[in-house]
Amino acid sequence: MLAARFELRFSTAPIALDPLVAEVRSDGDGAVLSFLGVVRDHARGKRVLHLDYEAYPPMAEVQMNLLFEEARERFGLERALVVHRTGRLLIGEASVAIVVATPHRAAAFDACRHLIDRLKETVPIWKKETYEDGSAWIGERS
Amino acid sequence: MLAARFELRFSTAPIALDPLVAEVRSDGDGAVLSFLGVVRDHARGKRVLHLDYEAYPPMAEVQMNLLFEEARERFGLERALVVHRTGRLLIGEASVAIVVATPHRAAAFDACRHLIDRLKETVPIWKKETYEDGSAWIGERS
Amino acid sequence: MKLVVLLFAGLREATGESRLELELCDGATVADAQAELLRRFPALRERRYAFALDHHYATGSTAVGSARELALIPPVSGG
Amino acid sequence: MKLVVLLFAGLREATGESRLELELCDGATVADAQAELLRRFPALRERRYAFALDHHYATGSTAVGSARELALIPPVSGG
Repeated sequence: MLAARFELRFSTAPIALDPLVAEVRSDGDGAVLSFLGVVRDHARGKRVLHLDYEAYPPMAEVQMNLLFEEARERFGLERALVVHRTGRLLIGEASVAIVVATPHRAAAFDACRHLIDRLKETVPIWKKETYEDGSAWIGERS
Repeated sequence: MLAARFELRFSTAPIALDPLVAEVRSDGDGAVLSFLGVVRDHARGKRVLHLDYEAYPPMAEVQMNLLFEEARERFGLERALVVHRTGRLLIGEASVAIVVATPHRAAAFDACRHLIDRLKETVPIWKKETYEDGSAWIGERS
Repeated sequence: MKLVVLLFAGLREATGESRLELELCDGATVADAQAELLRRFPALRERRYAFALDHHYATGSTAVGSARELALIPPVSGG
Repeated sequence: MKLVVLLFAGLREATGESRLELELCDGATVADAQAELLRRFPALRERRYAFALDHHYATGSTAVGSARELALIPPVSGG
């Protein structure tokens, strides 16, 4: 029940939070924090029509496990689940969910923020934005 | 769609997050953060059997609106929904959900943390813990 | 003038009352209301609580004025 | 020795390849593999990317050794 539990999962279907919360939480946890990254209707000053996400899953799992380990060392995190979408996403759909459960809330806020910040730096996932007048893989332009 | 939207709601039924996320989010939001306070199986060194929550709803609404206003001024928060349980809760049930939606994630983390920290200081809601050998309203003992 | 008084949580249990009415003189303060409550409920003497007048926190020196509801607010513990 | 090379996102689109194989000499480094890739795909010259050997980030001087998979990792943009 209190066992450490970390997982990264990819999904092509919409993400529902409540089942993830039920998976992550243990009876010793007083706080569950859930971050959703959601597709906005505009980015870089342009209207966004849709996004496409591509991932390198086996490397993503290795890199995410390094981040879980960082969060365990820095914040005592023991339970977290990350679900990332791949394929096409429309406005308002969640591209990523990070659900963390901790005995006290401070660690939940710190760990969740750390995981999303670091995920965006090192986990091999790519986003292509499609606008009315074209599309671009984000981050490619130096 | 992007209109400011703040609400405190009381519920005697279990809290589901996904419908709250759908209520709060607008198409300009890139981040939705959801905090759940959950009943732990132990507190103050004792095993907890259940909790009872009592509220003073009209004052809670006034005080929560002051906190929403603080979060709007400090973090630009525009959309947040708080649901708090009343009555008896068992281990693992969420006592409170705070869902905030913002264009960028930093404000979501800051605002959500501010709301739960301040809620615990000023919003008139009370918790009674029942243990194997008695019960206590929390915070009463000076 | 009439003032509704609300008691919550441990205060409710200690007094056996959740709601009562006080008759106060014009110009009464929250402290005047408190004095009357302490006469009726000695159990309140050893309790810690704040005051709220019509849903806003108040202090002993706050004039009741046209307020209709005084609440004794024990230390909150929501969340 | 054989090394599988994976190309993602904009690199995949620029080269038209998502997966290919290289034949490398014993003792080859990531930079040796890169040189061969640049010969085959001039479009890679103006691209920014990192390297990963068997799912761990690597640099040009990293020895390929017994690794089986080299990935060119364009700037990530997940989340």
